[in-house]
Amino acid sequence: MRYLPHNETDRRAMLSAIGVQSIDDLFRDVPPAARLDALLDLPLHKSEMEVDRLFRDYARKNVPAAEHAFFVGCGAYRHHVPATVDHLIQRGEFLTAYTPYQPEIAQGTLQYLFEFQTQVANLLGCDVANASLYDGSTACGEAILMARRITRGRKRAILAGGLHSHYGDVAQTMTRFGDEDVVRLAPSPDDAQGDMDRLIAAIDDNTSCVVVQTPDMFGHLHDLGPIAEAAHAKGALLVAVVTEVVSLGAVRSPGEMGADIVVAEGQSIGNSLNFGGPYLGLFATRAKFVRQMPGRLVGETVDADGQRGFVLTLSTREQHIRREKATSNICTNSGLCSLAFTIHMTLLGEEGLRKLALLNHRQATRLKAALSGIKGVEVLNNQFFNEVSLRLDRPAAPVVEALAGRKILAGVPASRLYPDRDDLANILILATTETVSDGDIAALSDALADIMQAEL
Amino acid sequence: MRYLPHNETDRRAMLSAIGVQSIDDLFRDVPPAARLDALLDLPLHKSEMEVDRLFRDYARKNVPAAEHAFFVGCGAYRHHVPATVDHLIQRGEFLTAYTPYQPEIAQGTLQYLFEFQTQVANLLGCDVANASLYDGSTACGEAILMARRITRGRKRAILAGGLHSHYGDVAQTMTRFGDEDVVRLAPSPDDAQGDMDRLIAAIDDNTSCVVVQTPDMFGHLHDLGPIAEAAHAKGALLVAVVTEVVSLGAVRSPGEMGADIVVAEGQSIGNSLNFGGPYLGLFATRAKFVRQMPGRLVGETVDADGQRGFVLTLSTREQHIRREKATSNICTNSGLCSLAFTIHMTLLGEEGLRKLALLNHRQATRLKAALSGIKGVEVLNNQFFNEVSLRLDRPAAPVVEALAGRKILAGVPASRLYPDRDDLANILILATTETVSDGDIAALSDALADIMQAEL
Amino acid sequence: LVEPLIFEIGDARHSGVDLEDVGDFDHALGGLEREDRMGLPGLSEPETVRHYTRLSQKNYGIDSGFFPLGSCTMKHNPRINEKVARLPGLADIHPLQPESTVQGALAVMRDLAHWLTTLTGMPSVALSPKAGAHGELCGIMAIRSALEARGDARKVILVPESAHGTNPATAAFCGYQVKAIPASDDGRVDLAALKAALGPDVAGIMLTNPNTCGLFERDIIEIADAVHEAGGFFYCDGANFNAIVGRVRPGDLGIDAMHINLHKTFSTPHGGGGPGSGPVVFSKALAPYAPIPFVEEGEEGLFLREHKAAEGDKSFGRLVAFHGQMGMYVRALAYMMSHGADGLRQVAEDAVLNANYLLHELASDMTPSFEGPCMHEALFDDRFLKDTGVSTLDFAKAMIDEGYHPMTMYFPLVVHGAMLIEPRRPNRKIRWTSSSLPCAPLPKQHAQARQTASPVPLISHH
Amino acid sequence: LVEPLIFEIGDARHSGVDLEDVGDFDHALGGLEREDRMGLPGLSEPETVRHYTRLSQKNYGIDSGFFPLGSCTMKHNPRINEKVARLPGLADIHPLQPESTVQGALAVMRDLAHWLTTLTGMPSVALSPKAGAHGELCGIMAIRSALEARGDARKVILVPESAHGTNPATAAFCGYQVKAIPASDDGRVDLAALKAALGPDVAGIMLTNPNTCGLFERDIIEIADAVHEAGGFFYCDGANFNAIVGRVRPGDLGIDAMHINLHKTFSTPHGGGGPGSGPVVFSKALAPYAPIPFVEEGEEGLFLREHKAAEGDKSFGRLVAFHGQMGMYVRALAYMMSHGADGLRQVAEDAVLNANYLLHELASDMTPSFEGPCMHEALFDDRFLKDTGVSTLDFAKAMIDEGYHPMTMYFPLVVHGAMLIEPRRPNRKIRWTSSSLPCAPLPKQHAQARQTASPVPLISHH
Repeated sequence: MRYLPHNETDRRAMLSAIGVQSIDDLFRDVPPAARLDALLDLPLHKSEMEVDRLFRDYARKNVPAAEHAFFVGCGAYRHHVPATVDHLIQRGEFLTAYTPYQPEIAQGTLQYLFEFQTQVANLLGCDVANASLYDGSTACGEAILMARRITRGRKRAILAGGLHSHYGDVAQTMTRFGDEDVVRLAPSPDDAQGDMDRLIAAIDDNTSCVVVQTPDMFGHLHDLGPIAEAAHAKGALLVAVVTEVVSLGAVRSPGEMGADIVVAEGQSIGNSLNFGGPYLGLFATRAKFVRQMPGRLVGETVDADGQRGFVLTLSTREQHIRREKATSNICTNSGLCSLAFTIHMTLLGEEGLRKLALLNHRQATRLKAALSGIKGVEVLNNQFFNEVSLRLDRPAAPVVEALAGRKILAGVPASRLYPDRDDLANILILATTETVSDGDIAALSDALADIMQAEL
Repeated sequence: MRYLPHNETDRRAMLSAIGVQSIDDLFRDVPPAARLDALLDLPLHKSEMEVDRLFRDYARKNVPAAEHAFFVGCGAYRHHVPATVDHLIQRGEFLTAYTPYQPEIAQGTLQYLFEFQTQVANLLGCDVANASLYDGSTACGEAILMARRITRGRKRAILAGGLHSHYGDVAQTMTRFGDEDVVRLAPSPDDAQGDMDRLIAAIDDNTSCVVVQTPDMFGHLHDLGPIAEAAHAKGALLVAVVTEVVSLGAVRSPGEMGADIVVAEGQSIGNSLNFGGPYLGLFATRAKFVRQMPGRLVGETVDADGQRGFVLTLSTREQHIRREKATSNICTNSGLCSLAFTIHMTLLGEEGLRKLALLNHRQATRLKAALSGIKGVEVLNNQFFNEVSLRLDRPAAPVVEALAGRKILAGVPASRLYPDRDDLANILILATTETVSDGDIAALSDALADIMQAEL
Repeated sequence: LVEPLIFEIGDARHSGVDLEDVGDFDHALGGLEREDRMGLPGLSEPETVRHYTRLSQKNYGIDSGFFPLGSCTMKHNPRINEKVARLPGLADIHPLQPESTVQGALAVMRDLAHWLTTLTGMPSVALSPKAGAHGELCGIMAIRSALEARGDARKVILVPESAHGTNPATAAFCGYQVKAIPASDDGRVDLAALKAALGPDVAGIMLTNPNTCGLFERDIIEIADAVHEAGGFFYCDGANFNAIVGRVRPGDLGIDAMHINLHKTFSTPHGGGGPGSGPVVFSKALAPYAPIPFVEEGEEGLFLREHKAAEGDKSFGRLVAFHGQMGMYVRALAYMMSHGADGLRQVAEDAVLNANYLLHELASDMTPSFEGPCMHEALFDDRFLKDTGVSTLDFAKAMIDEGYHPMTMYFPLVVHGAMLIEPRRPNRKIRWTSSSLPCAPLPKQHAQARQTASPVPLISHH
Repeated sequence: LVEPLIFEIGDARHSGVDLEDVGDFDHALGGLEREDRMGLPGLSEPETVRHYTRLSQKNYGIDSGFFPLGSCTMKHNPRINEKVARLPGLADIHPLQPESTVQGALAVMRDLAHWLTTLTGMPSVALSPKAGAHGELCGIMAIRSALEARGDARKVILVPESAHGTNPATAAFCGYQVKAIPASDDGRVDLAALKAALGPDVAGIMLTNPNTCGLFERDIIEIADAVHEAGGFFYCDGANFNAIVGRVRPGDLGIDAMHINLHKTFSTPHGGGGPGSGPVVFSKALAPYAPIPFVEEGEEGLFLREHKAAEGDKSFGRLVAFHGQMGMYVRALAYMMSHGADGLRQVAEDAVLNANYLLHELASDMTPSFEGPCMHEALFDDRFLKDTGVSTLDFAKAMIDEGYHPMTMYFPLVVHGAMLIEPRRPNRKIRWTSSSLPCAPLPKQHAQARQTASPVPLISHH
């Protein structure tokens, strides 16, 4: 085995040094009934060449985004990631490092996490951010639990109808066994303002927080100011959710608009689609709430020689110190994904991010213009960033399948996310990023017009 | 521009510090007639995303080996290179390092070159090897010139008919303006022993060296012992050429068989096909000839603290010291390619190399067996490693084209290398490596049988 | 050498990317344009490469040298896994593409599930948990769901003293009270104390096996039987599965749920703290409560069950958006296929062999906490440091001074001044003796010296 | 820390690869089976990764920090270039595949040739030379071929004193005598001396421009005219083309042949000494003598002219097996496309701007050898070290002590104790002043100290 330094001669010598006859002697504490003597019914070891071939076979059975006109979004976005990013995160000193519990030999990890946290806080418009969570959906769940801890006694979180359906599902799961109550408003892609009005109307004295996504899962941008005001007036917190962080290069930050906790899916910066994971949960809040924040936090310090250094801080909230009294059970963060984020963000800088965001937005306006005239197609969005929703005159899912046959991956039919809601069956959600060319938009527009001409 | 740290503000500040008005002032030594004021007629700068897309377009217009049954060899071989190799050579400290003239900050490069040299010398069966040359063909040319320097007064190098035709061409070019005479014997794929006999017969007192490739370009393995004996008896040197170094895991080394200088194309270990380059010239010889050897040599030394270190040695042969009196004009070696070689060889080790070589050989024996029964096909080789030649009953080039249409890249028609030799028009040279599966061989055999059934 | 922060070297007016000119167009941002200064410095590409290269040089990883960390298996990270995980057909696909366009990805998930269930002898696996602690959450939620389904509102989870901190944190997260079970003198769960603690209010037990003292819980089948008899479930923390893979199937031990840290047992990169991946295998009793999504085989190929069926579906719901850590699935499966049934068993054997060899070789210089054989790691305590004026912490810092990553210190909590050493595949030529292993002679040579001198950084950069 | 040699840690019975079992079969090696011990140690994969990672840590490259080397442009190596060069469609193709299966590869060669001829204003380019010195060989061979074709057996090549060592070595390799031309007081070729040296036996001149003192040869057009008038050819060493790309076309200067180091001007990695790539552009007079192969456009697409045509073909033949350094062509072309006509011109301007800024800022602390403006590098000599007891070598070693790669020392030979500095795109925040540039204050602070103490290694590893 290429990964094992010992050969049989080495093993015999070591057994003999230990003073045992065979490896079985070292497993003697295993109850006899549970000892496996034979190999399990699985294939034997393979050469690297064979493994490479097998995975190319798997890959060949998928359609990579680059080979189609690609409009799929809904919480995960395809952006061009500079080759530099992937090169640097593969350096062994980053890739193979342990959790930075020993600061002397982890200053690289600790400093980039410190830089990452600052970037995230600035991007989201908050005072402080942690070193990342698993992904946006679990970060959203953690935010709801944190709001509950802050607003002691209040037991109800209200989720806007435009919150990504998976995020709503995850929030329900994460609060399932606590005493929190989660209220999910119904999605209303045709009525973005109504969604906000109903949300504001639902806030009461038992509300710990309201959870609002912007741009929401149908692509609508929301002004969080009025919601923050309404929530704060009732003593509740505003949790803002951003699933497309590139939008923050063009759109006012949730922190600036008054959100108390901002969570985001950070995948768009630095990370590939990866069929859904690993992704990157961003989590930021006000300074006064920092001790209630889940996850790791890196801080700056000075070593014995007066030199700047970085260390894990506020670990007293964490499970490895507090055990059952910890703020959350989270242990791992998304180390390498946050490294990819921080490198990509450093390459972009403020100027680059602004430009990237506008490119994304421009393509979405072009998409809207291209699709607006098609018979049987209504574009539902007036304020949007890089994603819009269509209401078709027929169910969206078969249309998407038909377009896939024409080398166009034309977004997500809402029925994929809400199979039980007949009112959403005709909704189709499409994203554009800088990777979507004008030619792609034209191809989609032509093909969609063609398909929609067919009788229902 | 993403690669340039300055923006316009920086540039203005620097110009002002220097005390000039504009950048043009710094180019004032350029004769006015030669100053370009406008941009040249070439495209403007492109984003990384666009560059990536353009190169994927180039790539799409080629047929990569992995997508066909692949039997092309003739001096460049497709082997599986472990992913580890490519990962390590891309580490910035290796990739972006300068020539190791400053040993204090180049011990990494110097130590791996030292290890590389020792591996090469051991593999080729010689006392000493250099730090690599451009490729096998130029190494062969340098060997001929070196033999000329060693055998002062002798002016004729005799090249065996089985020497790769490009190597013969390069030797002629490199000796074109010296007083060396190069005699090329005619290729004789049907008569490997005759080639050797004619070579031995041609040696005379004016012969500086004979140059013999094994396995030769038609796949024949040669016992170099009798040739070495004959050459040495006449005071000439034997230069051995190996274009497939994997063969040395199974076949006796040229050094052991009596060669005085051994050159090889090292691409097979650690390096991709790359459409012909960059490749890796291996060069090894007897200890007594070391001062006549071209290229760099790394040696071991001890620093002021008594610790082992590595330095460039024998630089007095080299152009940067000797200028017009240098042994050769070579400056660059194939640094990263030699690093890839040494890492791959370290992964293989003796045991791995032997096994790899036998796998290659086994597939060639299977290929011979599979093709031997086909009407109109004669396999010409009795002693071979991983490459064999066929004599077809018709020209080989159209057969190769026809097979390419069936997703089989069926080797090299000799006419590609010898367009003027009608006697070779029907010769087809096929290589097998560990990447050629039994299924590939069966596919070739079936398709070839099918094609050969057609009337001439 | 100090590397400045990006905020000190970059500024808003420099960038390391080139983008197409945007030109003028009508925005549709509804007046929500961002206008503040973001505080996001940019660097040119070469400056960026240099900054992060220099930061990396301040780190120490598996690739850098000897890494004897205990309690968290650190594995070689094969580069073929990194390579295949980046194939466009595996990395450049979206979780919500039509299922007909991702049959290969679904096949990876199906095949990974097959390997995991076969290796553990368990009927079912939920792939989606994002890390080990997330897997614990998944397991305990399934247990609570199963109990609630039968109308059983038990309130207590038993956790041994030696458990990882995530175990009690997870139990508390799911609304359980945590009750600690003491360790016996031989470093294992005190069976009598456990049995005494069991009762109608006990939802289950969370146990690590091999445990955090590096020992196999000899009584594990008896423990499982007792827990089941008392109406509870048996959760196993699979952090140390690497030590027994291919030699013991958790399913044969009576376990109901166990998470598997793909980075500990199946070589996905630790990455300085993630991303992880923590699939959970379930017994037949718990399988119906596992979270969605699942890959299933249909008439038109593989498909994803992404939603609870309308009626009678007992799944406790969705733990994460999308389908989990696909990038880690690919790497773990590549690792499994590379080893095969034979190689994986060999991995466990070599891990145990290494640890016992270390235990044996160091026994004369240090004080092992328990008698062997150990499994994949060996636990020492600080008795051998008595009266030397040197502490466990000094000892570990002295290892850093020697250029090695230190072992795990002060964990588990069941012995005094714990030093937990897991010999991750040592270089063959490093012998584990007091003359060449860095650990043993250090107290005399370094740690005492440190007490008078100021600490020196491990990795100096110039 | 010393890293042992692979021969000290590996042995013949260990390996870091897995291969299919070979099984028994009838060999056809004709009794030539290898039987000796090869002396090729193997290491497992993790040991191999660790060994070469640790070796890399003993190196210093562009990615590591400030790199002011003169005479050999060190460029940022963009990772997008590494990525596209590894696309299977570009890396996994064989040079002797049917041309119909490599149309994309041939298009890369065609397009690279177009960029190179357009940037240089020369009608033709031979891509195949494998490095700069190989390109020199190519150029001088073409010159000799052209002379021989007209029956002119000239014997002398003129080379300025300041030339790179490869220039005289190449001329000698092609059978020419080398005659040195002195430098004038302003660091350029002495025009009068040159004209005096010209005559019927002079085959040509080899000149670097900008020259190795970092100066543009003001008289270059006059030089070219004089050489041509005397019946010779003008070879230009293109090592410093980076300084003028997009602002000056060598073809407009009267040059007949020039090699272009793709790693100096077009960012292919230096790689610790290769692989290089040295295409040669030719004037109309020399183009017919250029070496095969060439890419040409035919009716069925692109094809390779791999052989001399039967008659009348003046090409001097083949320089290398196959078609040259394809991997480098891809990287260089990616670099060119990334910059475009505008970006490449900016590169030259920034290089010259940086060097003049440095020259200006250091002029008060050190002694510039010549008056400015310089081009891409600035030359200093050791006059400022007079009576300090410090030599140029001490000065450079002191830079190493400070954690920087030193400048080029003692080259060119035309000034005493030369220090040639090419400021490769510095970090913006490093100012070139005596208070922050490492060079200037060093003589006092370090170099003198070194004379009493023993040298310390730059990069210490623990």
